[in-house]
Amino acid sequence: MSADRLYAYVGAVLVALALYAFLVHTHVLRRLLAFNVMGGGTFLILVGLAQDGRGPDPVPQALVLTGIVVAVSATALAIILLRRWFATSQTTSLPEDGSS
Amino acid sequence: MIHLAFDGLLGLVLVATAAGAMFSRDLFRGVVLFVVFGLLMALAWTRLQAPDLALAEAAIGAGLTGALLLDAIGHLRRRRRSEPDDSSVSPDTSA
Amino acid sequence: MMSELLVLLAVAWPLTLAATVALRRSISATPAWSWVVCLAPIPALVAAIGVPDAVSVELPWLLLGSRWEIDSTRRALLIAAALVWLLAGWQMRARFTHDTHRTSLQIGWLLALTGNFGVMLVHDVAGLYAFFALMSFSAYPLVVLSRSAKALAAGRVYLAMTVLGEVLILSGLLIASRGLTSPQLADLSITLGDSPYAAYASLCLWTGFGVKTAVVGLHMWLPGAYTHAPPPVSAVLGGAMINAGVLGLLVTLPLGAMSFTKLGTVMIGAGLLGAFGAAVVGVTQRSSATVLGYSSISQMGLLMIPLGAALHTPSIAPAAIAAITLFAVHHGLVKASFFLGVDVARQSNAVSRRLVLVLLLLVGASLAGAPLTSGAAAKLATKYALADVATTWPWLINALSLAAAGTTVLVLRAVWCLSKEPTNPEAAEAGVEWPAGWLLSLVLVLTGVWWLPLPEVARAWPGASAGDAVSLLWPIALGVALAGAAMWASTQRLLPRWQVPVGDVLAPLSVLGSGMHAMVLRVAQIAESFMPGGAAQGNQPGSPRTGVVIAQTWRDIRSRLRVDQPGKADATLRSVAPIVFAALIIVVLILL
Amino acid sequence: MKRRYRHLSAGAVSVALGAALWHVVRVRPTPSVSVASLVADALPASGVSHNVTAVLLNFRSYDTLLEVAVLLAAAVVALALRDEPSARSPAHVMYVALDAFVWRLAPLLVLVAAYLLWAGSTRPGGAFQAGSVLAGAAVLLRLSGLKVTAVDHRLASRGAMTFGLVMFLCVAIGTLLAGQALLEYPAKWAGALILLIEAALTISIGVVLYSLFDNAPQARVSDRESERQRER
Amino acid sequence: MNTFATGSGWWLPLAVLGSSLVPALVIMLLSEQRQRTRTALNLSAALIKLSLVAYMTWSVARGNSYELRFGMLPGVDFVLRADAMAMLFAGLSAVLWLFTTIYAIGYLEGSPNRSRFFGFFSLCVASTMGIALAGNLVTFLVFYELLTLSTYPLVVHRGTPKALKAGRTYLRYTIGGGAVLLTGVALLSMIAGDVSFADTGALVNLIAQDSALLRVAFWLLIAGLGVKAALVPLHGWLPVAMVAPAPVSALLHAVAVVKAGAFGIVRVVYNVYGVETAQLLGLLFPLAVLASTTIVWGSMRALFQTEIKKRLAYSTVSQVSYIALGIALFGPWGTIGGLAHLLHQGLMKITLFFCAGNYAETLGIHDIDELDGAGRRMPATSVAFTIGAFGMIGVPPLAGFVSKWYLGLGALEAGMPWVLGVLVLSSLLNAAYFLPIVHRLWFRPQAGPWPDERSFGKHETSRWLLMPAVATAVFTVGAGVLANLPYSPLRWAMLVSVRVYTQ
Amino acid sequence: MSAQSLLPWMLMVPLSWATLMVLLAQQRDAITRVVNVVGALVLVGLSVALYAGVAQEGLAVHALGGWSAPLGIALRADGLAATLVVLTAVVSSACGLYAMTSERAARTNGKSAPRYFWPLFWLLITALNGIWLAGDLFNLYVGLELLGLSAVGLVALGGSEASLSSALRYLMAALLGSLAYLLGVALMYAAYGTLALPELAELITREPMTQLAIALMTVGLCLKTALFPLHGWLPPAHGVALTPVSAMLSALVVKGSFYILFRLWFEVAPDVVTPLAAQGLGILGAGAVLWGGWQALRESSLKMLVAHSTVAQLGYLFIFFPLAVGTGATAAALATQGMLLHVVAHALAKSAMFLASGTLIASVGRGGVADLAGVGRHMPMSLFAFGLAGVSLMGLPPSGGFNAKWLLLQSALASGQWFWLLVLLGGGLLTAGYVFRVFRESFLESPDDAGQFTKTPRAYDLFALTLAAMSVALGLASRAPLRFMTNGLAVMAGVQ
Repeated sequence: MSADRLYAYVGAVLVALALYAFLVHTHVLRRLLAFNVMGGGTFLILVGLAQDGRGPDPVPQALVLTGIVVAVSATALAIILLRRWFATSQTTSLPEDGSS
Repeated sequence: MIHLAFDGLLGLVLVATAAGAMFSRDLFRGVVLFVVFGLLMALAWTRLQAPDLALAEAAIGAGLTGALLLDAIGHLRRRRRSEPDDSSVSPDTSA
Repeated sequence: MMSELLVLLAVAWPLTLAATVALRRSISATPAWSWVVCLAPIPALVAAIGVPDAVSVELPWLLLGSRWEIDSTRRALLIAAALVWLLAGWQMRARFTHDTHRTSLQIGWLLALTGNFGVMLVHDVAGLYAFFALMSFSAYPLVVLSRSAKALAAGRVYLAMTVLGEVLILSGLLIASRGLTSPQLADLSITLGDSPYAAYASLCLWTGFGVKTAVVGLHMWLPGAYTHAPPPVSAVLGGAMINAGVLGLLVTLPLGAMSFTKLGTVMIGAGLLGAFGAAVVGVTQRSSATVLGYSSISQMGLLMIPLGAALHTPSIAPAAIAAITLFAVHHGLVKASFFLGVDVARQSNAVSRRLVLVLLLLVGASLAGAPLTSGAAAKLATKYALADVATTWPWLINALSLAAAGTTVLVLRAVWCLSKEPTNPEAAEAGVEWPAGWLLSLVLVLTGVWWLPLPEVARAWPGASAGDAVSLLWPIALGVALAGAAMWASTQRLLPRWQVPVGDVLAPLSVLGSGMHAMVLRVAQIAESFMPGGAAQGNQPGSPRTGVVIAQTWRDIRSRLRVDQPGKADATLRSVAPIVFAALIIVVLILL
Repeated sequence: MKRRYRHLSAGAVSVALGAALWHVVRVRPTPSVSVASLVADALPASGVSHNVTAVLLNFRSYDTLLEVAVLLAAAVVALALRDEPSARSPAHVMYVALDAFVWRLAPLLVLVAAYLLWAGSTRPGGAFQAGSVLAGAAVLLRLSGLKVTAVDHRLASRGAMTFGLVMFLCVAIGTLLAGQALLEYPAKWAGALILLIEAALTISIGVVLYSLFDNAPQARVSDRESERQRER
Repeated sequence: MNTFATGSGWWLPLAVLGSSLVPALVIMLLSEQRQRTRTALNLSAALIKLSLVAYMTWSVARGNSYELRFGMLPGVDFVLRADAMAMLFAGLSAVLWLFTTIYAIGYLEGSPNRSRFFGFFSLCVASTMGIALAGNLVTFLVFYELLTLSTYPLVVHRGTPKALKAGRTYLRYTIGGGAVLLTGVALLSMIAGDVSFADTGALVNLIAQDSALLRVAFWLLIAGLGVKAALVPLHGWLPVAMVAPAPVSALLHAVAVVKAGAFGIVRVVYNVYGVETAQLLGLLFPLAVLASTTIVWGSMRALFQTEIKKRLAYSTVSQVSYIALGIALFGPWGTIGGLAHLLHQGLMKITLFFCAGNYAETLGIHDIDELDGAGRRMPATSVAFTIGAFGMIGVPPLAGFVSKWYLGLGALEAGMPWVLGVLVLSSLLNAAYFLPIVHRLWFRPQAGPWPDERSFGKHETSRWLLMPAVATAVFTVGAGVLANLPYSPLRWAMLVSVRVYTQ
Repeated sequence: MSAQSLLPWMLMVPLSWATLMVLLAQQRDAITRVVNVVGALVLVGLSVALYAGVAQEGLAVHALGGWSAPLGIALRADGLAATLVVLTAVVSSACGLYAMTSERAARTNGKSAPRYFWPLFWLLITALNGIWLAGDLFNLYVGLELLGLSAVGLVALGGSEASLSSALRYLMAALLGSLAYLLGVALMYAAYGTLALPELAELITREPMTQLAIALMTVGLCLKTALFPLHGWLPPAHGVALTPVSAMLSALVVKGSFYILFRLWFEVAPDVVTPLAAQGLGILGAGAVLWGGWQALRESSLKMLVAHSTVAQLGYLFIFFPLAVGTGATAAALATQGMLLHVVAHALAKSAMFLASGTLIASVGRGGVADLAGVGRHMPMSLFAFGLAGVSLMGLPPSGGFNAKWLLLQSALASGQWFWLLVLLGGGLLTAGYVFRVFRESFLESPDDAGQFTKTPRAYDLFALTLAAMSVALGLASRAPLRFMTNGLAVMAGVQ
């Protein structure tokens, strides 16, 4: 087994784990952590699988780079929203409404 | 072989830190673990021959995200009233 | 051209007058106008006398295509009708001007008159039906002229039965016209010839027009209406409009074309039942007008006999038609004269009243068929016409004669009642106006048979045998004897002072119908509760459960069967309901 | 009860996903197309010698353009949700001990950033890394309580935030106006243009990332006081 | 199939539609105060439409027809076509619209929301015109639903909770019916494609293979149309919708809504299935039973109503089914009767509603027992009402008689003599619930002061209110008395009936 | 210009305007307004030009950077994409103008309008156009993210506490959805080594990895399209946002992810998807139709009602799947036409409805459905626009909504799937229920008269009416647009 494939496996585990975390947590920060871990796992799968047995591939790497930036933007945005929300509601979880 | 062992170990640690980051009771500890996770990811990227990603992960994933989260945590923790623990189920994203 | 115009004018003129009153109500109060109304039948009279047989007016744009024409039957009936309307109108003149409800009286009068003449002129199906309806419905304001509770009640029954008659006629005409391409009456019996429903058509037509001619079973409206309407109105009802019904029968039934043994027999039976039954019920009545009403039922029963016989045996149809025409004209004039006399008597003081009563006896004699009267002519003509069926029903002619005894009793009873009736004090004090109309009618009744353009059989009298005279006289004698006996018995208080309610079968029907009404109401409620959105639309707040409703219904019906008390519901509706019910039964019978 | 249900279902979904992923990683097919070789072939014409940078700023520059737009979107929202000056608490001092260290580190980080940017065209490194290092330096300074220029509503701030995108757009539209495909650099200018874009992006990314940090809403003064009272 | 059909005069149907659609939009935009403009617009639109329709009718009688067609959906065309059948309904609507407009102008004087009212009013008529001129089922459906929508604001116009509740009921029925109709149309389209209305039907070729589906589609269509045509048991909305202003009731009952349903049934039977196909499929007999049930049921219910408008409403339930009945009687006489009744009932019922509105507006009378003696106070109105009532009963020589006559002939011709019984029963019931009203009008003394009297000087009521009632009453008489004149409703119905039978 | 050369401008223009708007954010009103109006005009003009170009030339492909796929990224515009570009331009222009009017109204009333609305607005358009025209899986991901973040930002601009929580909730859903999608992209790249859609379509085969990739992408996109039961984020987000934002979100944004899903299922991987999965999606869609309708019926706030309506209407889009997968060519073609028409008609109608609702709320001052009593008399035009939009949503003729439903019905009949027929009809009835609920309240003549209604700019109604009228007009002439939209789609291949 190549290292690439191994990291892909790691990515798979990370994704599953993070998904669980994302689903069970209500604290927004914890969810963001889960999101970032999931993102990491996804990136590992992307690069790992693409490079598996074929050597380095700049394309997935570039994609991941983009993905990282997007992830940080999203995380920052979420944190900003959370802090604003927290300032008015004093809670870190989202309110339950009857709609779902 | 040694590389593979290292990779395996790194993989395990990655998973462990990630789990710790996500499931630690203390959020602050979780964020710190997340920063560690980010650094380990950077390491993983180097193992995957992706130095660009390693750099980016270190700077952005671990550094910046960590800083953002830490700042937020400080902010939230100072202000926390009674943190509703996970028993208050919120369906949010309906996921 | 002139003739055509006259024919049209006979109908158009009164119609125009009616429209004039409707548009300018103020005109109705002027005395001069009452003359105009009174003389409205003149064009019809002129047309009836002056227009030759061949004249026919085609009006293809009217209704489903209309044709107007005068033939001999129609001429006789039209003349009689026009005369009756004219004389009765004369008698009504004061009412035309002074009655509280003069507008509706005048309009009703003129429209009924229009309809009556129209019926006697048209030759097409739709026209006949239309004019007949116009006449029937327009007579309603005349019946309820006094607006008294009883008059209104009688009016309701009249109206309900009229509606029933209308739909029966419609059904009959429809069945008869099945597949008919031409709307002419003359073709009706031709199409009927090959129709599987011919008997039904005839039955419907008979019962339909039979409402107007008070066929037994459908007669319940008549006594009440005659009683509570002003006598001149009763005169036109019983003298002119009734003949529209007779004409309707004559022109729509396939007389001479087909043989309906069953129906003919039924008609004869009904006629006999009417003739005798009405006499029996009639003598128990206390109002002269009621008695006269029953007399009309009785007379019409007699008239049904040749009609039924003609349906039974087509060969006698021409003679029967002539006899019926004669009979109708006679009866119309006599009955009208009688009613006008009643009117005069009621308005007279005690002295002049006796004179009136005597004169009325004279009229009564004609009604009973005393020799040398129109009644005798009519009766003889009937007997001649029935000669051919004597083999089937040998007793029929004797029965006819016997009926005259009943008539005599009724006449005497009517005069007796009239003599006992209180005078109208105001009218009596004012002194009766010169009753020109009535006197003219007397003249007409006593002499008309000699010069009116009647069927040939009317002139059969001079050639009548002595046997005929006897057959005419013995029933009268019998009647007088019966009446005398009854009078004696009543002075000895041997007879129960018992009176059949006016309209006889009406009372039990009302009770029954009221129950039906309740039931229908409840059934409707129950059904509605099953309908989607039912709860939202019911009158009652909330929609009770079905079981509750059924229980209520039962209680309701029981209580109504006991006493017919007015409830909260629309009273008019309630009193119409029994008639609707009766109608339903008849319809069902017909359909079976 | 409900919680347990939630955990169970989440667990089931996650395990299923994990297993499925594991499976497909195990049985993965080998792709017939290799873009990597295409990149290698086209690298000489890209204007840069580092393949990742070539992909990012030439072959798939459109992705990068949109990515910068994503960044801008986040920054704009942050800016929009920025506290009003009156509501902002003074920069709080948390990690005083870092102060001296940071003060020395910051210039170094700027240097590193410059290097990364410059290196990007030939070896690992580039605008994103450089920008984030810049931002990291600013964040560090901020965390240590030093006053760093706020990235607020001023035109200068907004200009700095959009600078990279403006440059990128200028080049993009320039290529269009020149009758080329979008972002199709003229062969001669490719390297220079990429560097230009990268330089501008570095600044912008640095500013934007810092602004995301800087613009995070602060506790309101009044809130905080009431909070204190409640704590007592 | 795709492009505008460019036969000459293709713009005529469009113009007819536009003559109320455009005013509708303009009126809605007008401010509430522009009463004169609005009135002028309303009346001129009605007159323009009337003349257009008159011209088209004249031309169609001479064998022409106008068609406008363009692609609306893949496989479905939008078709407006003026054929004889269309003109039957269009003519009625055009004539009655004029009167209703006049009436509505008088009726709503001084009340709020008039722009909205007249806007939707015109829209309603535009939909009705569309229904009349629709050349295929989908186009029909389009306008059918549009009618639902444009009448809703009219039904709830008063804005009272009661009106809104009625509106809700109305919608429940009509939208539900619309859905069923849609299903039917969709099903039929699947079987037969885009079905254009044809004189003798369009489905005869499909009987062999799809008869079961055709039957299902037929009943779906009838159920959908039956809601508007108020076939029992789908009639519940009609009496409730009586809370609407009188001109709306007049419109609902005489011109637009119920007629749309009835006309739809006509179209389905004659121009979609073809009357002979329908007969072959055995669809007509159940339809006749359904219609008969409705006739009797509606009359029964009418008997027990104490409100004038409610009684009239149930009477409508009953009377409209005469149309369906006539259609269900296989044979030209039934057709003539049914189609003629489509027009006649409109004339008569609109007269009655106008009069009911007059009583309500002038004297404040809503209940039947308040009518005592109203004939003396409002003779012209009462005469009109009497004519209408007698017409409904079927008394000659009024319009109702003519249709009843042909229905009766049709029943016998179709070998369904029991229908005659239904007609008789219905006539009796009609008389039973109308004659008491007439009696009260004329023969009862006034019981007390009128509930809410308004004075109109020496006139009995506003001329705007009186004129239409009298005019339609005159038409009612005319349609009966002059039934045999060319262009009379009867003659037009005959013209149509000639075309729907193959031999 | 040819369609091909127009393509990049569809992105460059909104992106430039977004940048410009960041720079102009603090400028005077008038300048912003002029720039925005010019931008809207340019956008509409270019979109129409693109439409015309595609209509003339057929599929337009623009290889970005001169590098053809799979190395580079291509922009592609077929009829469908071009139509959606025009739709975006039209709807967003109307919403933008509405926003501009309301900004002005707010300023004159001394209230402040949200800052930085315009950059996000233009970024949203950029993202939308990026998605419509994308020819690359990863590019679509970036587009989705841009779409999500700018939409979240716009929601957050609502300013209320609820808008923050809704935005956050929306963001969470969007992130999870994007990640699922990205995971799918990763697997696809791993399996085929390319991300370009046309190449993928040729290479793709049915194997576990592909199936998982499609499944993941589908789940992610469904989450972003708020398919029941993953719809919980949508009503609050669409319900609390600024009116023009709600309009754009419901009209366009949710369609973005759905569009990708459609392309994926029917252009990229038609052989991978199974009828069973399609049935599953259809059932969820049916659930959405019924549940969303039911919720809307019970909803007490007007905008939330409309938002729930969006959930329900999106359900119709998913009913398309079981009608088009595994059924005959005719049924599939009909379903595709119906679905596409529904996308367009719903976009127009829903945006109109939101704009009208916003106007009503602005006039009443409160957002409850019950607060509308008496508004009928004062705001007839808004209500009319609401009604017109409602017509289309209810699927009553004549309207685009009706035509769409008709086609879906026909497809259900043609494929013998009666069940969907009931859902379609039931959904229509529910829609009628909640639309007329609004009318019922509005027509109520309240005893306390007038005075309590604020006057709103008349232009509001103009925009809402225009959109609603377009939605209705679409019903009279949908054949040509449909033919254009479906031209070249693989799913239509069996028919055209």
